[in-house]
Amino acid sequence: MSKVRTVEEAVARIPDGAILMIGGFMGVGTPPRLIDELLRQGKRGLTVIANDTARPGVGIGKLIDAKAVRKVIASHIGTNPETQRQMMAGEIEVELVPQGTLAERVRAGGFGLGGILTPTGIGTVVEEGKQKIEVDGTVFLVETALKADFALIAAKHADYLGNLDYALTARNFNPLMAMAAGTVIAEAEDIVPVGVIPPDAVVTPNVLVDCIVAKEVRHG
Amino acid sequence: MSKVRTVEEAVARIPDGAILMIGGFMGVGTPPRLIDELLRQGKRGLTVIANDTARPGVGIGKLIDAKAVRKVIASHIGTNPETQRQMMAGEIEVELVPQGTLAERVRAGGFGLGGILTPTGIGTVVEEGKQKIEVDGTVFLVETALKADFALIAAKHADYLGNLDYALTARNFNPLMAMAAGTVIAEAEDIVPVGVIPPDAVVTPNVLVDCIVAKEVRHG
Amino acid sequence: MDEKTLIAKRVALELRPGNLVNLGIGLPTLVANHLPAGVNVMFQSENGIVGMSPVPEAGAVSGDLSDAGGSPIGAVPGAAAFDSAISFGLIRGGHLDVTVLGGLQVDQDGQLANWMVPGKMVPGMGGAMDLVSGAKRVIVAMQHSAKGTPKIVKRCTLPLTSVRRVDLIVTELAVIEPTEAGLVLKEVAPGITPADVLAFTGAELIVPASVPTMAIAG
Amino acid sequence: MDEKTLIAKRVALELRPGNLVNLGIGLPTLVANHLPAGVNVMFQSENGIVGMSPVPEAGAVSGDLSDAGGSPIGAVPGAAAFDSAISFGLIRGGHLDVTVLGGLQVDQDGQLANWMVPGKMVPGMGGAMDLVSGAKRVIVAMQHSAKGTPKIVKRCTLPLTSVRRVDLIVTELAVIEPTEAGLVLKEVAPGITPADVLAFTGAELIVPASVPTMAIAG
Repeated sequence: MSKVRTVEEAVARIPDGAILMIGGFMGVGTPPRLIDELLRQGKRGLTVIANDTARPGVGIGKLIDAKAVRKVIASHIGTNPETQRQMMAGEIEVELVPQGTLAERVRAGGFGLGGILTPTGIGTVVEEGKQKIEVDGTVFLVETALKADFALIAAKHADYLGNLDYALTARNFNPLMAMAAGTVIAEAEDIVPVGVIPPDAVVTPNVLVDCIVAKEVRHG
Repeated sequence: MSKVRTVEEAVARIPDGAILMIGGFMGVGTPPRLIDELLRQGKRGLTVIANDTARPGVGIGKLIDAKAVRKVIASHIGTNPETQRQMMAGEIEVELVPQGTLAERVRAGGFGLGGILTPTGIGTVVEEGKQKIEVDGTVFLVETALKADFALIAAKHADYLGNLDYALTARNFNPLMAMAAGTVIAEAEDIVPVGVIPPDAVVTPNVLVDCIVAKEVRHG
Repeated sequence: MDEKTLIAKRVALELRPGNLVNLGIGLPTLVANHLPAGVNVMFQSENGIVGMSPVPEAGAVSGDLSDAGGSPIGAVPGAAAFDSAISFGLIRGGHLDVTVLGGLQVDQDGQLANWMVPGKMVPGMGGAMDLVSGAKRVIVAMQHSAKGTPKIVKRCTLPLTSVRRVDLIVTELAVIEPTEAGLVLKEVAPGITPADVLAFTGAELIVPASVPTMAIAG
Repeated sequence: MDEKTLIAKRVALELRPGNLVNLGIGLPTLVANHLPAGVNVMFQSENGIVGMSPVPEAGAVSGDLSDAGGSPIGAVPGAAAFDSAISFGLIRGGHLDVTVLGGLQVDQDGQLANWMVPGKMVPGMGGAMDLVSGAKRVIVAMQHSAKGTPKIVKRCTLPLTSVRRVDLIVTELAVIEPTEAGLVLKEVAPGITPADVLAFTGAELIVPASVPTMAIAG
């Protein structure tokens, strides 16, 4: 059965209050049509796991502007004053995670690991409430896996089976998140026939992708 | 300064007793000229971290045949009766590691992690002597990072900066090992000018590779 | 039909369209030859590919494309290649729908031993521990007994592969489902009675009043 | 020459041919403009590329290629792109030779605080904690004081970025090396005396008998 759905159908699967992983880094590699459709359908109470909240009016920043987000797990919100304002006002919950640790926690969720041992954060506020463990005389922080209900992925190409590739720095968290969510919705710049993406160029294997957003119909 | 060296020069850096990670899976993706040169230079007392020891006369099996190996850390030795014979005779030490755990332990070594938490091996002989840790009610085994003195890598293409790509199932442990060793020696089927491997097709970034084995000179 | 073919054909019926499937070396590999018509599944080879297929024709092989035993394979259109960490990420992360593995012993708790015989055979676990711990569904495909010695036993005497309860056991005599209550006899092979199965089984079996005869693919 | 340029030029002298270097946002970014002739380094942007470069000419940008601030960049021949896990694997795995970061405070133990001011500014640590914990060499490039308040202090009052001792502090007044014995004044800026540096420093400095004047690149 084809995995292609309209953007309306794809986003309609996402209930209010869902936990979303959203790819992108300052908006680069964030799926634009999925973001706009979340807004159009008026989703509320979302938890967003992402590197950052970009800027007002950009990428995940649009969800913040619309107050669609209840909680953010991110490495950085400094570029979005509206996220900071909502956090200070107690309107939104923010969990800050070192960027490398965030990448590994998402990866661990997708790879069936309970977590990873890292020196990052030891001796800082990041270690508060977390287990520590000693290995060969070095103390590491135990950082646990993150999973999500949905991953919203921006790819360069998708084929009709769901194989994905990415372009340059728009790759960022996308392939990690595509492993770590119950349902993976991918928006690609182009959808190509099966076999067009060579096996070695596939970054996200088809079996991980549940839904490919249909291309917009354009005339002229 | 160019990273290209003759196979003799590249292998001459490896002392007897060194800890080597060697790419490959049943010989596919194992660097053939580096293996042969290790034999020709008569290395002894090596520790080899690899998925398997292939078969007698094939890939890492050649090092076993020559009794160049003191210790093997691998997921599988069943296809090589000579490895089993040496193990039973106490001539070689063998540490068996579940294949997924081996991949993650090598990766952890290269990624600066102390280790990872996995359910694989819980309740089996694999857990003997290892720490366990509970996360959200589930008990995980702590599997620690592996590192090596040298990684011997088989690539499809190298460029002259050291960027590498791989072909199909010959990729296997190679990119993981290229992150996890002090010195990385890469043998490629072909060496191409810088810029020929597109940035998105590079699997092992140039900065990881210390030494590229020069192509054989052929005539006719 | 020989016993291995019977087992492979019955296991094939467990696969669903769209499944990602990993077949162990040996008997489980035969399952690929008996897929019911219309059931398209993706086969993974744990050395780094989703979309493995038989070599399409004599001579059409690549030195860079092999199965977990090192033998040449083909690839379907839409295949994807990746490193060993991603390969086991698929297995351990719950993305693998079905693994079919051979067995040395399965016990009353549904726990499998299939990777070593102490003092005799220490091949290493390869990917077996990861597959059993991580796959959504674990099917053990094996002969019911070894030279008359039952392989389905009260408690495994061989080292366990995982403490996870496997989901189904398919032998040339029966289909058995390990459950919380114990091993349930679900089907018997054509011409075999529940009493026959019990005679070759070293563990207690829960035998329903009526046990259907095994369906067989193709 | 303004203070920031002075700092950037001095930091540039720390880079060696073949180094993999990560420059933080703001002042550290300027270092790329002052590489000594013949020193080829690879710049990493932690959002996923090794081999970033300035945009080569007006209009030659791609929506898929940006720096960690989201601004368009270029790529040198031989650049490599990868996901965030690999990017931080390079940083955390000891593969990054040098990171140059801004600072809010550095203390007598060489510990850095540079990611938040409680109650005022909580931007998040981004990659800073990973960079300081993982890079082979950490250089803090910052102005010596903030509106007259010393940024080099006995003990950080702001939340630490890492407990790791940074390797070098470069300001518009001085080059200071944190060591096990304490902060050592290594160089002073042109026209600046050790006494001047001490006047603007909130921590003890070890001042050798002779302190050379800062060298400056290009």
